[in-house]
Formats: sequence, C-alpha cells, structure tokens
Amino acid sequence: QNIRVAAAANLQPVMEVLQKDFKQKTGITIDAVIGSSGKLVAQISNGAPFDVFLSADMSFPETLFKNGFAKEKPVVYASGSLIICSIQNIGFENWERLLLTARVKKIAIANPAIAPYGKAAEQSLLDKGILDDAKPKIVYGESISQVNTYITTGVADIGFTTQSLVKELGDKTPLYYKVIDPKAYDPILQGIVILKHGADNPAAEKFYHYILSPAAKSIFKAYGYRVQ
Amino acid sequence: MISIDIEIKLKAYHGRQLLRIKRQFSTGSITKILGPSGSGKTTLLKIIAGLSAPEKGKIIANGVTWFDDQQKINLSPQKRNTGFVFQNYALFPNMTVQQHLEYATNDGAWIKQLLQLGRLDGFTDHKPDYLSGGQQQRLAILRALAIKPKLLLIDEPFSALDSKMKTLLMDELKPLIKQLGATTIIVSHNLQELEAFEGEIMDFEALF
Amino acid sequence: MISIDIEIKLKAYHGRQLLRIKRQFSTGSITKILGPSGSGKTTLLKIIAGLSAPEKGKIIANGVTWFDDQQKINLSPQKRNTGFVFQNYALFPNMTVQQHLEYATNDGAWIKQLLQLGRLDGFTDHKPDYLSGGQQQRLAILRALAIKPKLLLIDEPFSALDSKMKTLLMDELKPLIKQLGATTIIVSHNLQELEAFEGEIMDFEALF
Amino acid sequence: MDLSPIWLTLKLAGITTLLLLLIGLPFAWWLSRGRSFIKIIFEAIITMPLVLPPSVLGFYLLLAFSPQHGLGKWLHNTFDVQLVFSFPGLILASVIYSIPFMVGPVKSALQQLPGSLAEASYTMGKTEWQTFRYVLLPNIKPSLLTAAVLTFAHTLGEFGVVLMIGGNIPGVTRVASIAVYDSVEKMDYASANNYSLILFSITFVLVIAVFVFNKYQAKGPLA
Amino acid sequence: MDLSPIWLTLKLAGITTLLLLLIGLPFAWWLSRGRSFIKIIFEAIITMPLVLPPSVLGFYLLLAFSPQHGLGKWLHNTFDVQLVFSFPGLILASVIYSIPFMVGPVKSALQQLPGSLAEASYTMGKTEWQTFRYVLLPNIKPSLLTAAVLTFAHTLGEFGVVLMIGGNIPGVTRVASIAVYDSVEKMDYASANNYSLILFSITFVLVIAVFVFNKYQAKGPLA
Ligand SMILES: Nc1ncnc2c1ncn2[C@@H]1O[C@H](COP(=O)(O)OP(=O)(O)OP(=O)(O)O)[C@@H](O)[C@H]1O
Ligand SMILES: Nc1ncnc2c1ncn2[C@@H]1O[C@H](COP(=O)(O)OP(=O)(O)OP(=O)(O)O)[C@@H](O)[C@H]1O
Ligand code: MOO
Ligand SMILES: [Mg+2]
Ligand SMILES: [Mg+2]
Repeated sequence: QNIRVAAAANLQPVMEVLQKDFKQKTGITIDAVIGSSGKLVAQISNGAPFDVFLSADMSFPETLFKNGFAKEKPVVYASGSLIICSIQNIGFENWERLLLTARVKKIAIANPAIAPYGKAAEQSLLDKGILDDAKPKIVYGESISQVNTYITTGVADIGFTTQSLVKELGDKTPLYYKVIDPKAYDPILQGIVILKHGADNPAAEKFYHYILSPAAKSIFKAYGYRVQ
Repeated sequence: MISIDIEIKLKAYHGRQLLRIKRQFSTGSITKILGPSGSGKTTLLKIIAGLSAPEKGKIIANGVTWFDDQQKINLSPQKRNTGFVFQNYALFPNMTVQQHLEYATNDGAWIKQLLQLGRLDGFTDHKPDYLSGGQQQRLAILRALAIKPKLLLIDEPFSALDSKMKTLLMDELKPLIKQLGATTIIVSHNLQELEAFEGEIMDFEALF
Repeated sequence: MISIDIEIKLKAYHGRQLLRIKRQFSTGSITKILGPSGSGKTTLLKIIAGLSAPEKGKIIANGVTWFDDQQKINLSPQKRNTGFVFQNYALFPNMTVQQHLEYATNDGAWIKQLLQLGRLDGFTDHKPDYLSGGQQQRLAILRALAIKPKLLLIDEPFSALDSKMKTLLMDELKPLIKQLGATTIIVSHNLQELEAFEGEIMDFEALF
Repeated sequence: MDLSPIWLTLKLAGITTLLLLLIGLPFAWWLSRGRSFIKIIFEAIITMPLVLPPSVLGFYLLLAFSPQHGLGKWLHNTFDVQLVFSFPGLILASVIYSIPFMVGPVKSALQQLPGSLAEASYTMGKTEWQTFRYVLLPNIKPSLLTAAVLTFAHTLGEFGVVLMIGGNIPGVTRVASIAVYDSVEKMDYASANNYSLILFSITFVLVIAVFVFNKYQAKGPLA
Repeated sequence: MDLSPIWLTLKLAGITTLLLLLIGLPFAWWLSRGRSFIKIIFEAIITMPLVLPPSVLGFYLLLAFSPQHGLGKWLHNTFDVQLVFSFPGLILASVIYSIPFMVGPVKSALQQLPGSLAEASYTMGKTEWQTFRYVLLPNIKPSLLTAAVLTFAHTLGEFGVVLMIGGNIPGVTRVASIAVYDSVEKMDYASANNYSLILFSITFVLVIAVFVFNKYQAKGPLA
C-alpha cells in the first residue's frame, strides 16, 4: 500500500522521520515528492496524481480547495521558523549590517513567488529596512531545498532557510545560524489537505490524521516547528 | 525495335541548351555514341532507362510506349528491363561480387558463366572497395548482364581497363550480347576504344 | 637529376605486397609509367611529391636528399616544388579558374599564357562544378604548371578528353615542358595515349 | 542507493530508441529524397526540439497534455489516459525530444549515398522498399548505429522536459537526471555523485563504443 | 512583460557562439586530421555534453565553481572571480554545454573534404594555415553556418545547467528558459506563453534560414 505525498521543501528533513514512523505504525509506504509549495500547486492543478499535500503556508492549499482540487479546507499542522545561516562562522549578532558588508557576496533566499519561506525572508529584510540594498546580492533558489544546497556547498555565503535544516545536519556539518525574530515576518502557518486524487483512499485519510496526531507533533517540534 | 523522338534540355552555365534526338534502334543492333564531354550522352542513356525524363517527345520500345509527354506516360525503370552500366559503376559497397549477381538474378549457372566471362571467379567474396578499378568496371558490366536485359546501355565501358584486359573482355562480350539478342547502346569519347564492336555510330557533335 | 631507390608496401586484400623501385630520372627527361590498375603508379607519384612515405630507401633530387629512412629525412611537399596533376584533379570547389591560378602564382602574364594554352580564357570566372570533365582536367594541368615546377608529375592526364582536344593539348604541352626544363613523369594505363610524348617507358607490370 | 531511477531511465531510453527506429527511418528516407518546400518545413520542425529550451518544449507539452483543457482533457475523458505525470507521457515527450537525433544523421547519410546506387537497383527491377532494405540501409550502418546510440544517450539525459511534465514521482517518472537534481536538493551529495557516475559511465562507454566501431567499419578488413 | 531575460539570452548565446568559433574551429581541424586513440578519447569527451543530463553537468560545475574548494576557491582567492551565480560562469558553462554542436559538424565536414585538396595545396608550397584558411574553410561554409546557428540556438535553450548554477538573478542569470520555467511554476501561463513564443519564433526563423541558405548554396548559380 502506497500513498503519494506532496510536501513543501522545508519539510524535507522531517519527512524522512515521519515516513519511517508512519510506516512502522501502519505499514503504509509514503512516496514523498518534494518541491516548493507553489510548484507543487502548479503540478496538482495540471493533474499530478498526489494524495495529500503538505504546504508551507495556508493560501496555496486554500487556492487548491477553491479550484476543486482538495477534499476539504486546509488545516494548520505546524508553524515554521525562519533562520539565517552559513557554513562560515561570521557571527550573526548584527546580521542586518553584516549582509551589507563586503564579506557577504551572495545571499540565498527561496523564490518568494512560490516558496513561503522565501516570502518570509523578504519580509524580514524589509522589516530591517535593507531589502533594496541587499537585492544585488540575492540569489533565488527554486525552493528552500535549493537554498539549502547553496548554503551547504558554500556557493552562497549566507542564506535564509528553515530551522529544520539545523537538526538535519546535526554535527555532521557545522552550521552557524540565528533564529530570526518571528515578529519580523508574517507567521508561517503550514496547512495540510487531502487532494481529490486521494479522496477515496483510506490510507490518505490515515496519514492526514497521523500528521495531526501528538506523535507527529512531537517530531515536528524536535525539528524546530511550533505546534499547537 | 526502339524508337526515340525526344527533346532534352541540358543545363549549362550560360543558359540552357535544347537537344533534339530522333532515332530508331533496331532489335539486336549495336550503336556507338560518341561526343565531347558534357554533350548529353549520359543524359540520353538515363532517359532511355527511365531514370530521368526528357522535356518532350516519345519513346516506344517493341510496341510498348515507355514515355509520352502528351499522354503523360512514363514507365518506371523497374518495368523497362534495361541493363545499365553506369559511368561511375554504381556498385553496392555492402555486397560482395557474388552478392551483387545474386541480388540481380536467381540463376546460379548464369552467375557462374558471368564470373568466368569477367575473370572474377577468384574474387567472389570481395567487396568493391577491395577490387581494383578494372575489376570494378568488369563487375558493373556483369551485373548489368545478369538480369538478361533486352536493352543494354553501357556508359564508358573500358576507361579503367588496361589494353590487354580490354581486348579480352570485348572479345567475350560480343557473342554474349548476340546470344541475349539485346539491343545495345555504348557510350565513349574514345572512338578507338569501340573499334572492335561493329555497329552504327551516333555522333553527338553533329547535334550542336 | 632525381635518383630513387625505395621499397613500397602496397596494401591488397590478400596481404601486403612489397615493391622495389630503383631508377634515375635525368633532368628534363620525360618518363612514361605504364601498368595495370592497382599496381602502385599513383602511390609512386605521391611518394615522390612527399605526400606519402615509402617503407625504406632514399630519394635524392639534384643533390638534395628528399627522403632517407635511415637518416630520418622526409622533406615536406611544400619544399619539393613539384607540379602534381591528380588523377581525380583535386580542384578547389570554392575557386574560379582565375583564382586557382592566382592561388598558385602572382605572375599575371604567366597566368594569361597558361589560360590560352588550356583554351580556358573564356572560362576564367567558372568554378569547377560548371566546367565539363575535359575542362576540369585541363585546369588541373594548368594549375600544376603555374608554380613553374622543376618536377612535373602527371597522373592519367588525358582520360577525360576527347581525341581532338587531346592532340591539341599534347602538342602545346611539349614545348612548354621543354621551356620549363622540368623533369616529367606521366602515368597512364593507355600506351597509345602517350604516343606523342617521346621518352622512356617504365612498365610496372615487369615489377611483379 | 535506490537504483529504480536508473532502471526507469534505461527502460525509457530503450523504448524511445525502438519507437524512433520505427518512425524515424522511413521519415528520414522520405526527407532524403529530393528537396521541396514542404520537406524544408518538416525538417525545420523536427530540428526544433534540438534547439528549443526543454522548458519551452515542456511548457507546450504540459498545456497539451494537461487534463484541464484541450487534447489532454479529451484523452482523459474519452480513453481515461493521462499523459502528464505518467510514464507513457514521458515516452511521448522523449520521442518528440529525441527525434532530431535519429532523423538527422540517418537523413544525411542517406543523402550522401550516390543517387546511382538506388538507380542501379531500380534498373534491376527492384522496388523502392527492396532498394531501401537491401541497398541503402546496409550502406549507412555506421550512421544508423551512431543515430541509435545518440538517441538512446540523449534520452538518458532528458531533464527539463521531465521536470516540467514528469513531476518526480518515484518509480513512475523519477528518471536518473531528476534523481540527481533531487539528491542535490536533499544535500545527499553521495547519491548525486553515484547517479552521475553511473550515467557518465554508461554514456562514455556508449560514445566510445560507437567511435571505435565506426573507426573499425571505416577501415574494413585491411585494418 | 519583462524582456530582460530575452536580451540576456541573446547576449549569452552570441558570446558563446563567438567563443566557440575561436576555440572550436582549430579544435575541429585537429580532430579531422587522422584518427588516433587520443583523438577518439577527446572526441568522446566533447560529445559527452550532448548526451549527459544537464543536471549532472550542472552538479559537477556547481562543485567545481564553489568558492569553498578547489578550482572555485583558487579563482576566488587569486582573481576574485566567482563563477556561480554570475554571467561569466554561465558563459563558461555554455561553452562546455554547446561545444559538441560547433565541433561535431565542422569536423565531419572537414573530414568529408577529399584529402587531395589539402595535398594539392601543399604541393603548391602553401603552409597548413594557408591551406586551412583559403582551401578548407571556404569549402565547408554551409556546415560552418549550420554549426554556428545550431550552437547559438542550442545555447538559447540551455536550461538544466543554468537552473543548477544560475540562481535565477534578474538581469544576470535569469535567462529565457528559466523565465519560462519560473512563470509556469507561478502559474503565470500568459508570461510563459509569451517567452515561449518569442524563443520559438527566433529558433524557427534561424533554423529555416539555415536550411534555405544551405539549399541555395548546394544548388549554386544554376538554381
Ligand atoms: N544532375 C544534373 N544537374 C544539372 N546539370 C546536369 C546534371 N547532369 C548533367 N548535367 C549537365 O548536362 C550536360 C550533359 O551532361 P552529360 O552527363 O549527359 O554529358 P556526357 O555527354 O555524358 O559527358 P561526359 O563525357 O563528361 O560523361 C552537361 O552540361 C552537364 O553539366
Ligand atoms: N589509401 C590507401 N589505403 C590502402 N590501400 C591503398 C590506398 N591507396 C591505394 N591503395 C592500394 O595500393 C595499391 C596501389 O594503388 P595505386 O593507387 O598506386 O594504383 P594505380 O597503379 O595508380 O592504379 P590505377 O590505375 O587504378 O590508378 C592498390 O592495391 C590499392 O588498393
Ligand atoms: O518549503 Mo517552501 O514551499 O520551498 O518555502
Ligand atoms: Mg557521361
Ligand atoms: Mg592511380
């Protein structure tokens, strides 16, 4: 028994753990398709055969529901937390000033149009009043995953990404980071929906309930998400 | 008997030239075509074989209309049963000597006879690339004979052969052509070369 | 004077054949090379011009060593100043008749003289594709003469020419060769063709 | 490491190459015979996938195949066939994507054969098909092989189109090139490296094999 | 609509084509003369970008260009040059990506010229360079043009590599193929369609122009 889950890229580290735990509990295998929330919505709208969608915001799944691609209105399963990080230890105490120094050549953020984490990053820069000055240094990742690639390979000096990356890398790769003040950006409320393709699939239903269960919530929490 | 009455347009650098050819070739006869380079000799042979079409006119062979621009008749080369020896030989690079002849005919005894005629019996498993220029030319002649054609068109038949081989081949070719009863047209720009063949001469120079 | 003493390996289907050639060509002489197709005539000319190398031996021209396998000398074709008429002409498709000769020499008067000799003065702006076979062959001969070579190597010079043109050209070529004082080697498989040239005969058949 | 992307890729490339042999050879033959305006247009059209951005090609295929409108909707409603995010869709896209690799070389090779070969065969009473089968095809074997191998290898490397209409579904549309991209995004560089090495090796061996084979062919028994 | 991706793409394709004319012609010439083992290997290597997944190529370029290690670090420290996320990096990647399109056709064309052309020129005392310049190059003009146009058009369509190392920076690395992909992901199909149409038109006109020119060339003044 398999279900296909489309998951926003920020969930990539945590998905592997959820997959294992869910498989252990129910015997159901999850094929995860990872991408930016917006890209996944575009694919679903063109007929991609996904059963459940875990977004990085509420508005993408709401659009799907409005257009008849989702079974019900989305509900929040976690809220995400944005960090600024680097593989170089350059100190983030005054990161808004650091970004404008010559030390930092490239700043990676996710494409704000399709990745909610990218949007949050842009809001944070705006909040600090340095968006325009930083713009020439910004490179855009297709999703938060590509931003992670740019950060960990060091091709970008600094990037804005999800806190779950820190846990993922653990002690393997030293990562220097600072959690961005949540007041600097709109809350990243992440929503889940069962899609039309999975509407009659009891396994999809099971997974949906699992994600909202305390077991899943504690995993999310361990990866830096806030849960109710 | 083959009767030809056609107009050919030859393409040349300074415009086009119109050539009118009207002639009858009686069955079993040999005609030698002479003429300078570029005068249209090869073109005429191709038109007779059905490989190109003249501008205007008629070609009638033994009562069958092969070409008629007014009736819009143009019999395909496959149906004309002409043996054609190409100026550049047009041998098949993928086939051995033996396979060339087998592609043309199923008659094994006939193939043997041809191989002896062309002194190629020692080369049956050679492909064209590994034949000398003279051997290639002989294979081209044999292949044309293999289909036992009623009309034999030979373009520059001996240019690659040294004189000894030339005499030898001509002596053997003559009785064979007679035996097949084939009407034959041979093209050359070297009159000496065709001395051994008795027959009429058609000189293209006169047409200009 | 050119003295040659070489061994050539010819590639043939059933193994390799070794050819030993030892001969002297005195300055200004004309030598006619005869021999069956595939016997190595073209190969010899290319070796003399420096376009391929023999297996072993020496070539010495007027005291200068052109080739010596033991001393590892192999003078480049550029330095041998030989006029070469290729069997397939090797004309440059991108150049007109005039440009061919200009590529070879800067001497305008000499170009004019050559064009008249080859009856090509009416075709100076034609590219090879728009010349007849015979005209192409004549251009190949003119181009080889254009560099005023001391050694002239001509491969199958008249095969594409009709008899009238052949006689005409030969009659004009002879005094020119004499005037240049060029040592000449002419290849043909048709002895008749070279009758007009006086000179020694080198028969490849004897080498086998 | 999960080897299914490699198998999937080999399967896709194999099927595509077979289909293109069936479609491409007759088409190349037709194109090789004479030049007319309509042939120039056709030739230009099949050359397009060679030079168009894969994302453009993928975009138009997405529009055409999407069950939301047009062709895709009709296919979906009538036959319940869906071409986006499905293996058959990838095959169709690959055929379109790789067609110039099959048709181009074969057409050029056929054109470079002297016209007199076919003419000689016709005077011997052979049909066009016999001539194609026994005279023309055997004499372009090296080009045919080159074309087949390049088609295969080019399909191995398909990326942009699959990214657009494939959707990275494990075992269905996650081919090797996508798996590499995906592994890089997951920061699983070891896997990305392994997939890349496997693809690189297959491609390299294929390309070398063709060159050596063609060299051997060109030289023939004298070696 | 923002036209900067189109201009950027045209600039990238133009520079790449020019560079490849400079590098590719001598290289093709070298490859065309005789066959040795080393040449087969070189030929196989430059054929690789034709058949390798762009994502694989992009992955290796990302690793090579990273200022953290190896080549990228050296370039960064010595010349303060950064090749990821920069236009020069795209140019270098494009040159690698498109090299087989320039070298392949030119090499084949040079090989198909009869060897006696060069030989004739040598006996006339001309150097190799004179021979290449005045005899060989002018006689492969149609292939040269085809190669240049295909190189240009193929660079127009570069996608996977840029997606990997470009960073989608407007005006710097956001070329047209990326703009199409980006628009589709945003479900901004109108923009995707416009970009695609412009690219399609340019490509189509180029390809047709080459075919018509070559047809004219092949036929010559007799028409
Ligand atoms: N395919 C073609 N396209 C255009 N012109 C052609 C074609 N074939 C031949 N010609 C022209 O038609 C004329 C006659 O050519 P043809 O080959 O019949 O001459 P030929 O008498 O056989 O000469 P040769 O003795 O050189 O073989 C020539 O001027 C030639 O340039
Ligand atoms: N490039 C080559 N590679 C291999 N073998 C060759 C090559 N060129 C010539 N040969 C072989 O060398 C032998 C001599 O060839 P060559 O061209 O010198 O003969 P030829 O006397 O000029 O014949 P023809 O009268 O046909 O021109 C032939 O058996 C030929 O097959
Ligand atoms: O997880 Mo996202 O949708 O790339 O911000
Ligand atoms: Mg002729
Ligand atoms: Mg010869």
